[in-house]
Amino acid sequence: MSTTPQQLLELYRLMVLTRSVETAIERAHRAGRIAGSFHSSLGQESCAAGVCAALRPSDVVTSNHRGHGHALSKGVSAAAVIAELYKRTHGTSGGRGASMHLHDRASGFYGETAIVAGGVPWAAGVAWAKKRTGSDDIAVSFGGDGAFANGTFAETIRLAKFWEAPCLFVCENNGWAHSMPVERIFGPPGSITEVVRAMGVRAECVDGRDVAAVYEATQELVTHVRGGQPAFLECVVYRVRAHSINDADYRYRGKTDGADWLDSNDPIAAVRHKLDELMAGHAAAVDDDVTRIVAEAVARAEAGQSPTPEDAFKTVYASEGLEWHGQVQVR
Amino acid sequence: MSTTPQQLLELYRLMVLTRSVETAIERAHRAGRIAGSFHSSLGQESCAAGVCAALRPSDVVTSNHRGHGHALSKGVSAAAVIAELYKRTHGTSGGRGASMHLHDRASGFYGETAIVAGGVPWAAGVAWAKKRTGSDDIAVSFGGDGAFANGTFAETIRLAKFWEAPCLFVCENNGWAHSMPVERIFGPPGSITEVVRAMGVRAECVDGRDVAAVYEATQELVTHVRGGQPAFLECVVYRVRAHSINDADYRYRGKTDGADWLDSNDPIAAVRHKLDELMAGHAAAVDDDVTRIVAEAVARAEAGQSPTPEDAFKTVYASEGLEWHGQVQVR
Amino acid sequence: MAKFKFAEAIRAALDDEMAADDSVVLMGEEVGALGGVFTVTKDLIDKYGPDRVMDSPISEGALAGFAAGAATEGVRPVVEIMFSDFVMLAMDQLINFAAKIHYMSNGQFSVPMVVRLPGGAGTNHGPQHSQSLESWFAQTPGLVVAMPSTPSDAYWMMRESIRLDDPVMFFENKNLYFRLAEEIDPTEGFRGLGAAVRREGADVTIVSAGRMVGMSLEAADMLAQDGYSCEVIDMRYLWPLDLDTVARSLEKTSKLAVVYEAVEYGGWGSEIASWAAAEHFMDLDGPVTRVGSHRVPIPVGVPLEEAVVPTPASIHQSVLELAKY
Amino acid sequence: MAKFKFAEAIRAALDDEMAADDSVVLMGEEVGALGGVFTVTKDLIDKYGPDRVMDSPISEGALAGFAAGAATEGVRPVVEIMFSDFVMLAMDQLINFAAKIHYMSNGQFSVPMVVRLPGGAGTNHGPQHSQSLESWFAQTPGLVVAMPSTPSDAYWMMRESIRLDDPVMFFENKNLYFRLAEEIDPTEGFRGLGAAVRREGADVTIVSAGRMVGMSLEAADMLAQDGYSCEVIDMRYLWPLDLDTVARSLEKTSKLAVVYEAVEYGGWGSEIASWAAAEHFMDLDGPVTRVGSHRVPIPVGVPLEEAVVPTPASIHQSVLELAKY
Ligand SMILES: Cc1ncc(C[n+]2csc(CCOP(=O)(O)OP(=O)(O)O)c2C)c(N)n1
Ligand SMILES: Cc1ncc(C[n+]2csc(CCOP(=O)(O)OP(=O)(O)O)c2C)c(N)n1
Ligand SMILES: [Mg+2]
Ligand SMILES: [Mg+2]
Repeated sequence: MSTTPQQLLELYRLMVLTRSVETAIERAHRAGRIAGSFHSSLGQESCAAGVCAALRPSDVVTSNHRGHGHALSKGVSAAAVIAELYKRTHGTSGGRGASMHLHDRASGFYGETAIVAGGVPWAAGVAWAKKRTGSDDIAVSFGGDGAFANGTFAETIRLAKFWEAPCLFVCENNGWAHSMPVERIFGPPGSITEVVRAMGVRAECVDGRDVAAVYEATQELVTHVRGGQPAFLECVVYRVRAHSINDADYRYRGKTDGADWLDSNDPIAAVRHKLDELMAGHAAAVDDDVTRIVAEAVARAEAGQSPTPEDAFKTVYASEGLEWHGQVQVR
Repeated sequence: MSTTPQQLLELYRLMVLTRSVETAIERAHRAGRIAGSFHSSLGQESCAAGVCAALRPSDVVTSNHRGHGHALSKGVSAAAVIAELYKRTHGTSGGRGASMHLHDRASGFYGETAIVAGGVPWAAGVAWAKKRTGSDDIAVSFGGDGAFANGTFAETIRLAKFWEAPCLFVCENNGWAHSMPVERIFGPPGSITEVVRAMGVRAECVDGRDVAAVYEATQELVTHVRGGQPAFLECVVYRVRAHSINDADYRYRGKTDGADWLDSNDPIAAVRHKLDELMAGHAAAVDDDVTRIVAEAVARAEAGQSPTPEDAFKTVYASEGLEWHGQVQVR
Repeated sequence: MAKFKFAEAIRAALDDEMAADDSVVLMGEEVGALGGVFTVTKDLIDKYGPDRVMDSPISEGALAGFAAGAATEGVRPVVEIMFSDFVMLAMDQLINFAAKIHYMSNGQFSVPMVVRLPGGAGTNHGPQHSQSLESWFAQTPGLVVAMPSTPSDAYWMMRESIRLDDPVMFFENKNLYFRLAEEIDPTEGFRGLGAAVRREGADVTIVSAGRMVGMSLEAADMLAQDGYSCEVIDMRYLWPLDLDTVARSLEKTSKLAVVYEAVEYGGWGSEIASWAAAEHFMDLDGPVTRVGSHRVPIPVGVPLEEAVVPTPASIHQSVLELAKY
Repeated sequence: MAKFKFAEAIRAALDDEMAADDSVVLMGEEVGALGGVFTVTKDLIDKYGPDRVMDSPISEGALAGFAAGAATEGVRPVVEIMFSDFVMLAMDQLINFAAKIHYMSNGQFSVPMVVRLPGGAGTNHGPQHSQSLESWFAQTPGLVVAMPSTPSDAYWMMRESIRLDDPVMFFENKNLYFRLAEEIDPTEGFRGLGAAVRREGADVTIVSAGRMVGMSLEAADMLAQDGYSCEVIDMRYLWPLDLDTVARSLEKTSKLAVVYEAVEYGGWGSEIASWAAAEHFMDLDGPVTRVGSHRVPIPVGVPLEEAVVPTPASIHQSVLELAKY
């Protein structure tokens, strides 16, 4: 399967949207408009875009702490993402989750999780549940290289194979798990893929700088997964920013490492170049569109409402009769 | 390395000792002399014997729920093992642990654990601690095929590699994890070995019916491990008995499956045959010795003392001032 | 009417719910071919097939997350953790995910899942197979905690738990499985998350749950011999707590003893004790009494276990002191 | 004398113990090159090298077991669990192994290990990074639970914990790390597992620990304005509990309030409340008062968090009611 110019433009749009949203959030953070954590996917937008572009709206995605790109690429609106970071009631989670807690069922973006590898079994369970109803929808879990060190990841892959859950496990190998270089734990890129292959699960490794390659590799795996078996995709990217917005990454790597990498490897720049050759003007129009959408989203978030203290007590339970309670429910 | 007749005789002794002790425990159980669980290693004594014979007294072993053979082969006395199953004060754990809770530090048998894969990180930690004092002692963890499904196992292998813990991970693939056939989860024998190899750790798979082969394979790996790196050994055996003494295994396999397998694969019978050719009479003398030792051990256990209710409150804490306490310690 | 032992009653509940609702599935180690180490799921695989009675590898963590994940998509999994002690391998998925996802997602997802947790001492299984961990879960927002004491309750509470839209930690005491059989009237109906008064009395209110209810009733018999009449309340659920029923009883007795198998320190019984000492301070005519397990691991061997966990004798002794107060 | 913030005080304690004893090592995610996400282990890798300040992969379960295993062989590991919420992945190794191996082995092995657990709400980190899980561990036999409230205590209690021969769960409240600095007199000496009276008073005894001590002192200030004098006790250790100090205070005040950040239901404060309602039943002149967190997940955002966890205002309100009683 080769990527058409139109498809490439869409991949570009998803990447630019993510970069633009994350840049806006970063700016708001630095300006003191947002408190809490924030994990930027700058430079690795290609993985989220390439994978999600190969999915259907009714497919499901679970994500990790670095999930803005996954959410946006799966169709969550910039407004809802930005608003959640601002802790506004019109955010994806009513403003009560904020960073690492984006959830949007309607888009099939089931959600981020703040526990490394925490969302991996979720995807497998959803995939299996969907299959059991006769659907050929699939689920995709995004996790980092670091997540593969959590035993739950391997347990889940094995369980998905055993119970034939149509789940695609995406491992975003961005070179770092916070301050830990991935090579020290797993070896060179592709090593994790080898482990999963040895487990008898179809696994591929792709150069994440090339969004079209990610897209095409995913398409192939998705076909396999829709057939009723799990698969695994290692996507080799690089973490340009510090681990989180307040991370002192200069303590464990060169101050300009991220920027240097981006200079010569930016997946967006590469596509932009190609698009300008293929279909002049289109990419620039996308840029304009995105700029406008994000500016509006920020404005709405700035003007948005915050949840009230009472909201802290809502939706603790789903069952009738248990929905609301103080601390000890007295019948 | 090839096994000498004298070494083969020692391997034979360890296997016969284990079979004899377990047979005695089984008998006592059926006679109502022992209550609780009991997991027999009948038919797979070769793994414990072959591995432990390749170790030094100062090497350390951790084990699982099916650990009588590991304990006896590491040098724990039959008397202490049987007494513990009888819950006697002269048992390995003072009679307060019983089945699945054999511990004998003096023999380097650090102990069983009743949690599947629970003892795996223990061995790695001990191995690393020993190395850090300049010793080239190693530690060995015994676990089943089922244990490899617990994510802690893979986590520990990776940690041992990363921190260079001289630990040998032995996986006793006995065809079953309780009612689960190993092939359904992992594939044919050797599959687990492939996964560990893909993790970059030296891993071998050996036919456990051949105790000399186990011994030789272990010797080679032990040399590697003493050099300061972990290794892995899959030992392919078969679980002849039901999972535990009260297990209704007829519900998930043929009633005579175990006995049938033993008829044509008994690792003890094979060695016995060879020994009788090589050094007539020696094996029979070992048999007599073992029979006497076990009979004495049973008699001592039968006559032994049980812990008192007060003993239930002992050794909860090790620190001075905390050794004894009721339920809430008031200073 | 047919009689059911505790284990059989749970099986019947699973069977009836599976028959009624295709979205109910069983997952766990040995639940299929073997039928459960305590026979609770025996033969269900023959009736419902391996796609609904699913033997799992020994991966409690992934299993819990997988099941909870499936639950967010409308499946109603009943997960067996063979011994409740093994739940420690699943805490992250249960507490950080299953218990919180409804909240975190602002109500977009719910987890209608039951986790079956055979627990408690008294079966010679040793320190790693005998704990009573219910207090941890009773403290945890997002979870419901069930702890039946009789076959009928086990039946109805299991059916009710399966129908709740939240994760239920369902504690089954291993000692009860093969105790006396009881009739279950299928028309009797759901319990409704409330407590039950097992014995009426005027002098002391004894609150308990699970295996401790029977022991409390035995102690109440002994106290009757001593001339004291005890009201014995079975809480059934450790969350939500039906404190109204306890309050009504205290109005009569003005004396409270809480009996529970979990470690006494900060266990669920401490919640009821603390509540009474706050809300019924003026009404109490004697010290709030707790009888829980000592804060030591559970040893094996009957005499040692009995030294650690409550027994009819130790309950009797503590409550007698209170009654005499 | 030098002044130390809370985080610096812990670092100084680690440094001093590592200098004194080669068997003390640090293990955890980001403890080395980064120096800890809360800077607690900053620069220690430069001083002691990567063999003693060990960056770990994200494998909390194996890490806890590995460290505990090394401890049985004489190493004294201090393990950092970056946020205490992640300890759920290590429960099996901590509770089923580390806490029990001394008991199970009849005293043959001990686990001199400290597990550092940054916990608590108030930092905008959300439901999976803000829990107060100390009550679980305080209930668990085999564990010691430490919860310092001041830099000096953090320093001395850490040194003391490292020297204990049992596993210590060391809860550090994230809000305290960068609070006011305090002098640490290195000659002052070990705390000895006891509680501290932080403020003397005659009307009400307020018992608390960790971050709640400061809030209780603030509430006590407000109560002084109201004309009531509160004695504020800092428990320091949640196990063992120094109840003698509480008892002595109750002799004066006859009124008890327990303030804790953990979920109120069955939390460690319930233990003290229940104990008082039993052992000091006759001495109490008012309902036993608890101020704990509501049984809901911790949301993000200051106003929402403050609705869920105790605050000086909510403590003041509850204690005032008690004082007036
Ligand atoms: C169970 C758990 N352990 C530790 C953390 C802290 N933590 C958050 S992100 C992270 C690094 C994750 O690395 P990786 O999976 O490679 O994702 P990346 O940040 O590189 O995208 C760590 C250690 C956590 N959130 N959960
Ligand atoms: C964490 C955990 N889960 C489940 C069990 C129950 N259990 C005990 S042994 C066993 C099967 C173990 O299989 P394997 O590791 O292959 O060892 P084998 O019994 O075959 O020697 C199971 C499921 C347990 N003890 N611990
Ligand atoms: Mg990474
Ligand atoms: Mg096996």
